[in-house]
Amino acid sequence: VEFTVSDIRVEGLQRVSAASVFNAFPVSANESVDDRELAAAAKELFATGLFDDVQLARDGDVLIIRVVERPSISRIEIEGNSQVNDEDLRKGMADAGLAEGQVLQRASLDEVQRQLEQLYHSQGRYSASIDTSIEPVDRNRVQVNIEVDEGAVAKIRQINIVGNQAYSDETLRDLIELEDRPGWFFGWFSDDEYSREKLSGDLETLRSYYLDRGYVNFAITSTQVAISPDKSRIFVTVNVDEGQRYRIGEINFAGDLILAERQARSLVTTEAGDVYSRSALTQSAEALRQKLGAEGYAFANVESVPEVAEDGDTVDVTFLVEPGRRAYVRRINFEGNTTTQDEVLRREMTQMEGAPASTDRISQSKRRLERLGFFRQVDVETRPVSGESDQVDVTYNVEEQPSGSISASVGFSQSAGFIYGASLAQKNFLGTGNQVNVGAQKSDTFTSVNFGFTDPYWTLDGISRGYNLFYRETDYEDSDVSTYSTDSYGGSIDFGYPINEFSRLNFGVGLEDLSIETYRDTPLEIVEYTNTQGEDATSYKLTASWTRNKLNRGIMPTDGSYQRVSLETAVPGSDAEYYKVRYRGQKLFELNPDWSLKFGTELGYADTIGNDPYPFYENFYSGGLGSVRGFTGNTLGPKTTANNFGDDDTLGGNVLVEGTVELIYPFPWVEDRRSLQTSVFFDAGNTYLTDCYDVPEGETSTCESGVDLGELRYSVGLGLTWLTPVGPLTFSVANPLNDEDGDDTQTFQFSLGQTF
Amino acid sequence: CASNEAAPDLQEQELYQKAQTSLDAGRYSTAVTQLEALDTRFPFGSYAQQAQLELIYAYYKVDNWEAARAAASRFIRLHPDHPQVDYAYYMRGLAAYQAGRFSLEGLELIDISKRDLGASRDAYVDFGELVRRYPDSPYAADARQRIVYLRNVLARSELQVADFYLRKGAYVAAIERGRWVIEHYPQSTATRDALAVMVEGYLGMDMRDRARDVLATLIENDPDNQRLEGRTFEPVYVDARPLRLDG
Amino acid sequence: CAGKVEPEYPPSELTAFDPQVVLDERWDQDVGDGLGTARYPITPTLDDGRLFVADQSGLLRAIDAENGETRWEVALDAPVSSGLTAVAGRVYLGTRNGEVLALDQEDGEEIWRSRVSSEVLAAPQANRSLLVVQSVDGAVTALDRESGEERWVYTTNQPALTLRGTGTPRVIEQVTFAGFANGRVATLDNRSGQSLWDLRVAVPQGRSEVDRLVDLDGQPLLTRDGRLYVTSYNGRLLALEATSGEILWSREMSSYLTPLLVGDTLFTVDEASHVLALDALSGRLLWESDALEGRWLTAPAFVDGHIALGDYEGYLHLLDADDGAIAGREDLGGDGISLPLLADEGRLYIMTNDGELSAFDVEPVED
Amino acid sequence: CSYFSVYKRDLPQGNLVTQEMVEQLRPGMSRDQVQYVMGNPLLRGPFDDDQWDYVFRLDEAYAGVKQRRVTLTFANDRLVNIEASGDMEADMELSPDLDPGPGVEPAGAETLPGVSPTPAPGSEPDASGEQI
Repeated sequence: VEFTVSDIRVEGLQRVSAASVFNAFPVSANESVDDRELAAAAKELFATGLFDDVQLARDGDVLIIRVVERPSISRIEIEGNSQVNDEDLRKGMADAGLAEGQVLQRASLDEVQRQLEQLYHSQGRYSASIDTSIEPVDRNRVQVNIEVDEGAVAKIRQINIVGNQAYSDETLRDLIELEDRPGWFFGWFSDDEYSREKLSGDLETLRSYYLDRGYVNFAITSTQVAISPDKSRIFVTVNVDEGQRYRIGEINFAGDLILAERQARSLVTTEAGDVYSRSALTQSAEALRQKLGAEGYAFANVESVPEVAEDGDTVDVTFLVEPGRRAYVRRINFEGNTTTQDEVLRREMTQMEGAPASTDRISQSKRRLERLGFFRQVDVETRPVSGESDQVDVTYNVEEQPSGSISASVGFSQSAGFIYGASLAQKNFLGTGNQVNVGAQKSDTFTSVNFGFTDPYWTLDGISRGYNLFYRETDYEDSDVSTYSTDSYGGSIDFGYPINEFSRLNFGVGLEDLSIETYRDTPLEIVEYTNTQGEDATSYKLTASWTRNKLNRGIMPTDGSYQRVSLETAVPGSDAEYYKVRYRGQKLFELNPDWSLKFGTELGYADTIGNDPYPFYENFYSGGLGSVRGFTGNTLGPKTTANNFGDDDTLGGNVLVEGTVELIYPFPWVEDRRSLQTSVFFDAGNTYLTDCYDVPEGETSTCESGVDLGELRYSVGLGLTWLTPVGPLTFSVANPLNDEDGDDTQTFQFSLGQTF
Repeated sequence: CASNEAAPDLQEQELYQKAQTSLDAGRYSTAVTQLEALDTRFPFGSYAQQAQLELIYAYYKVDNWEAARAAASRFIRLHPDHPQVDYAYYMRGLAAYQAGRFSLEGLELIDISKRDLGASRDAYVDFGELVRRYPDSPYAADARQRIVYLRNVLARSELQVADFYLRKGAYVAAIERGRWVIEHYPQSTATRDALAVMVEGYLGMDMRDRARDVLATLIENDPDNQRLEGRTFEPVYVDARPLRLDG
Repeated sequence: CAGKVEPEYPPSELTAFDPQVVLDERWDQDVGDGLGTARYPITPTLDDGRLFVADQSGLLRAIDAENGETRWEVALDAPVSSGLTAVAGRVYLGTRNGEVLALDQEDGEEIWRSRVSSEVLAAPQANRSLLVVQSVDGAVTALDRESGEERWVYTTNQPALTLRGTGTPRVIEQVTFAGFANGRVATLDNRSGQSLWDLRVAVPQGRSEVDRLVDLDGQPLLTRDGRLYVTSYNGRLLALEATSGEILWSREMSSYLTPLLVGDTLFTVDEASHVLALDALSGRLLWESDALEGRWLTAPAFVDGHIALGDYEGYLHLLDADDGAIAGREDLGGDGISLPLLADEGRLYIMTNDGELSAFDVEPVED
Repeated sequence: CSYFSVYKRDLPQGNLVTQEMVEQLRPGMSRDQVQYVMGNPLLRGPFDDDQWDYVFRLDEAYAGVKQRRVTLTFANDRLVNIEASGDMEADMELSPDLDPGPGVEPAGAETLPGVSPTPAPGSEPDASGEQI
C-alpha cells in the first residue's frame, strides 16, 4: 500500500545521533513510499551495524522508526593472559572489530574467542579455555569481560621415529629441537613443550638431514600427534621411509645456459660419484643464479632436477637454467640522504642507469657507499618497473651519521696558561663529500692554525686533489716549559687516483719553513745541531704513497685489510735533505657478526741524504692513542742529553716499530653495534736512533743508538670508540707492562674527532 | 586548567567545547588529547566529523607531520563526500610540504634539489589531487602556487642527475632523465633545459638525427635559451661538433 | 615454573567405607623399569597358569601365576610398547619401531619378527590363522600367525590430533572388528582385509581440535549371540548387531576404555571416571557411581562379584557389582596404575606404572 | 693497463642487442612480438612512439668506444622498417669486476702531509681540553 510520509520520528535513540539515522535512511519526508521500499529502507538502516533491531510503524502519515541501539563497548577487561600480552590481544580483537568505542557485534566476540583458543592450542596449551561475558554499564554501553585460563603447555613425553635404519634414534633426536624429557635444570631449560611450528620445523630438519646424505627418496610417510586424556602429555610418532642411499651420476645443464659450460661446471660444488646432497645442489643452483645475475640476467632462475636412475644407486642431476630476460636498470634513486648530495652517492655507483643490470654491481655499489663512512646503514632494493617486464628501478636507502667532528676547547696548563682551541674535521663537509680540516689553537706560548681540504673526486674518475696550509709559532722565551721551540709554516698539494680495484697512488709536493730557537737549557744534541746546521731550514718536500683499502666499512671496520706505504723526501736544495719511508698495515678477521680480531703495525725508517745529520724535528715519535696506548703521546724513544740546567726530553728516533693486536667484542646490552665498538688490546712499540746526534765538544752524550727490540714497550688495556653526534670519541684505559723509570705513562687517554 | 587526561564522563558536547577553547587559546597539545578522546569515545557523535578535522589541524600545529597526514587520510577514507573534505586533502599536502623543507633552504646554502626529496614528492602528489578534485576549493589557489615551487625543485633535481650523467658519459641515462622531466613536469620551466640535455646526450652518441629533432623543438619553444647561439647548439661536456639547425 | 594442567574433573577424595572384601596379597615382584615416562600400555597376559610380563626396555619374563616364581626371563633387543598376547604356545607383542615379535612360551625364544607400518600400542589379536595388529598410524595389518608374513593391510586416514593409544581389534575367525581414531568402527573380512561395513560411532563437534577428538580407544565387545558393544570418546556407547552393524541401542557417553560384560550387565568407565552398570539388552542404566570421579580409573575387571579398578595414585578399588558400593581398597603406590587389571577366578594380577607386579586373592568378609 | 694509469671501468649504456636478435625480426610484427625478441627499448624516440632506438654503447675502460644502433619504425602498431648501424658484430662482453674498488681516502687514518705533530718539548697540554 502506498502512502506519503509527512514526517519521520525516530524512537529508541540513546547515543546515536538522529542525523546519522536520517542520512542512512533512504526515505525522507513528503515522499510517497510503498511497503517494499520501506522494507528496503529498514534493511539499509540495519546494515549500518549500529542497531540490534529496526522496526517501522505508522502513526497516520508520520513514519515512526523504532530502533534498538546495539550497545557500544565502553571497556574491555581481560584477565588471566600471560603468554599473550595485552596489546597483542587488544590489537587482534580490534582487527576483528572489537574495540572500546566500537559497536558490540556478538558474532565478532565469538570469532575472537575461537581465534584465541586456536592460538593457545597451536602453542600446545590444549587445556586452555576462554569465556566471555557482557556486563551492561549505562545508556546502552557495555563492558566486555574476557577471562582466559591458559592452562599449562602439554609436555612431550614421547618422540618416536619409526623406520630409521641408517641413523640411530639418538643421532636423529639430537638434530631436532623438541625433546621428550624434562630439561636438566628443574625442567626450566627443557624444550619438551609442544608447539606445532617447532614440530614442522623439526620434520624439515630431519628431511634435509637425510636429503643431504644421499637419501633422495626419503619420505615422512605420516606423523601422529596424540594427547593424553588429561591433556597434559603429548606423544609424537614420526614414521619415515628412508629409501636407498644414492650417489650423483651425471650432471648436465638444460635450458639456455648463457655461461660457458666449463665455467658453469666450476660453480657446481658436487660432482659425479659424490653422495647426493640436496644442500650442495641448492648452493650450486644459487651460485649459478648469482653468476647469471652478474651477467645481467637479474630475473634468472636455476633449479636442480634430480632423476633417480632405475638401476643402481645413482641420481642424474640436471640444472634447468631459465635466464629470463636480460634485465636493465631504468633509474637509480637515493633515499635518506638529507644532507649528503645526490652526486656524492651517485659517483660511487658501479651500476649505471639505462644499462644492463648486474646484481654484483648493485651490491658492489652498496659496499662502496658503506665504505664512505658517511652512513650508519645502507640498504638496497630492486623493484621491477610496472609495464616494462625487463626493467628494474634500484633504490638505495641510507641512514646518515655524523662523519667528522666540530670541537672547541678551553684548556689550562701551568706552562702555557689558557689555551683556546677550535677545530672542525669533516669528511663530508656540507654533504659535498669533500674533506675539510680546519684547526686553530691560541695560548700564551704558542699559536697554531691549520687548514686542509681534499676533494676525492676532483675528476669523475676518482682523481683526488687536496691541499694543506699550516702556520705554527711558539714563544717559550719566559716560560720554563720547554728547552727549545720551533716555528714553522708551509703548505702542500697532493693528487691521488685509483690504479685498480683496491689501491690508490698519491703524489704531493710541499714547502715547509722551520726555525728553531734555543735557550740556555736546550738539550745538547739540539744545541749542536743548530750550531752545525743553522737555525732555519726550508725544505721542498715530495711525497708519494700507495694505499690498498679492502676494509668493509669506512668507520669502525670489522673485516678486511688496509695497507699504506708512503715515502717523503726533502729534495736536494732543501736545507736538510732526507727521506722518510713509512709502512702502515691493518688486517681484521670477522670471527662472527659481533666479534673481530684486528692486527695492526706501523714501521718507519728515515735517513739523511748526504752526510749531514738527519733533522731531529723530523724524527718518528711513539706512544699515545693510535700508537702505544698507556704511554703519554710522543714520549717513547731516545732521550736528549740534558743541559746542566734543564731535564732530559724525548728526541724521537729515525726508526719506528709499532704493533697492536685487538679483539673487538660486542658491548653488552647495547643493540646498536654500528655506533659503539669496544675492544681489548695489546700494544707494543718504540722508536730508535740508528746513530746518535753529536754533542758539543767536551760533553758526553747519554744516547744509546741501535735498534734493540728488547726496548719495545708493551701495554694492555680496554678501548672504546663511540660515534657521538659531535664526532667519533675514542677512549682507552691502558696499563703499561714494562715501563721503565723516565717513561711518561698515562692510564686514561681520550680524543674526539679521530678514529685510530 | 583542564588536566591533560580528559575526564571520561564529560558529555560529548562539553568535551568538544573544551577542545575548542584549547584550540583558540593555542594550547594545541591539550587540544590533541581532547580531540583524540572525543574521536574514540563518541565515534558516531554529531561532533565526530568536525573533531576529526580539527584533530588534523592540531597535529599540524604541533609539527607532527606524520600524524596530521594519517588523520587526513583517515578522514578522506571515512567521509569521502564530506563538504569539507578538500580541507583534509589540502592539510595532507601541507604537512608533507613542511616535512620536506629545510631550515637552511632559504639561504640557498644547501640546495635541497640535490638531496632526498621524498616528502616534497608526496606534497606534490597530494596538492595535485586536491587541485584536480576540487579546482574551486578555497585552498586550491595556495596549493597551485606550492605545486609550481615543488615542480621546479623536483625538475631541477632530475636535471642535476642528468648533468652528472652527461659528464660521466652515460648518455642514455642523461637522455632518459631529460625525458622524465618532459613527461612528468611538462608545465615546469625546466623542460627547456631538459631538451638541451637530450640534445647534448644524442650528440654524445653521435645520433645527430635525433639531436636535430629535439633541437628543433627547443628552438621553437625557447629561441633565446642560453644554450643556443642563434640556431646553433654548443655541447658543453660532449666533444662533438656544434649542431646548427639551418633553414 | 609452567603451571600444572588444571583437570576438568578434580579428583575426588577417598571416603571411608565398610569393607566387604579382604584383599590378600599372595606374591609380588618387580619387572624391569616398568612402562617408562611415555607409559606404554604393556598389559601382562595369562595363559594356562602362566603370566607373561614385559617392561618398556624389552625385558620379557614368564611367571607361575600360582606362586609368582619366575620360569624364565629373556632380554629382547626391542623396545616393547604394546600389550602382550599369549595363545597356543606362543607370546606375541608389538614394539615402538613398528616390529611384531612371536616368542615361544617355553623359553622366550624368538620364532619370527616382522614389521608393520608404525608404532604398536594395542596387543596383537590372534585367531587360528592370523595375527591382527593395529598401529598408531590408523592401519590394521594381518600377519600369518605361523610365519609372520603380511596377509593384508587396511588403512584409514587420521585426524591431525588423536587421543593417546589406539583401539584394539576384536578378531574372530571370519571377521575383525576395529575402532579407529576418526570415530568409525569397521568390520573387515579376514580373508582379504576388505571392509564389510563401517559405521560412524562418534561425530566430531566443537571448535578446537581437542573438542573434536572422537577416538575409539577401547576394544569392541562381542557376545556369543552376535551383539557388539563399542565405546568412543566424546561420542556414544553403541550396541550393534555384529553381522549387519544395525544399532540396537545407544547412549551418549564419552569413554576411551574397553567395557566389561558380566552376564547381561555391561560395566563401563567414562572419561570422568564414573563407573556405570547398564542392562546389556536394553541399555537401561542400573547404577552409576561417581565416588571415584577424576581419579583416572583403568578399564574395569570382574572378580568374585566385584568390579576391580586401578587409579592414577596407585589405589586398587573394588565395587560391588550389584549396586556399585565401594567394597574394598588397597594402596599399591608404584607411581599409579594405568594398565587394566587381570582377573582369574578370584585372583587379581596388577602391574603398576613403575613395573611392580602383584597378585591378590579376593575373599568376601565373613561376618 | 700500465701500473700507473688511472683505474677505469667499462661504461655500458642501452640495450645489449645482437645480430641474431635483429635477424629474428620480421616486418609486420606487433610491438609485443618485437619487445619479446629485443626487450623493452631504454631509449624511445624523442617525441613519437613509432620510432624505437635500440642503442648499445660500451665505453671500454682502456680501449675505445663501441656502439651499435637499431632503429625500428612502426606504422599503426606494425613493424615496417628495421635499420641497423654501427659494429653489430663486435663482441661486447660485460667485464664482470667483482671488487668494490678503491675506497675514498679515509681522513684521519693518516695526518695530512706537512702537519707532522712537531712536539713542543716540555709538558705539552694534551688534547683533552674541556668541551665548551
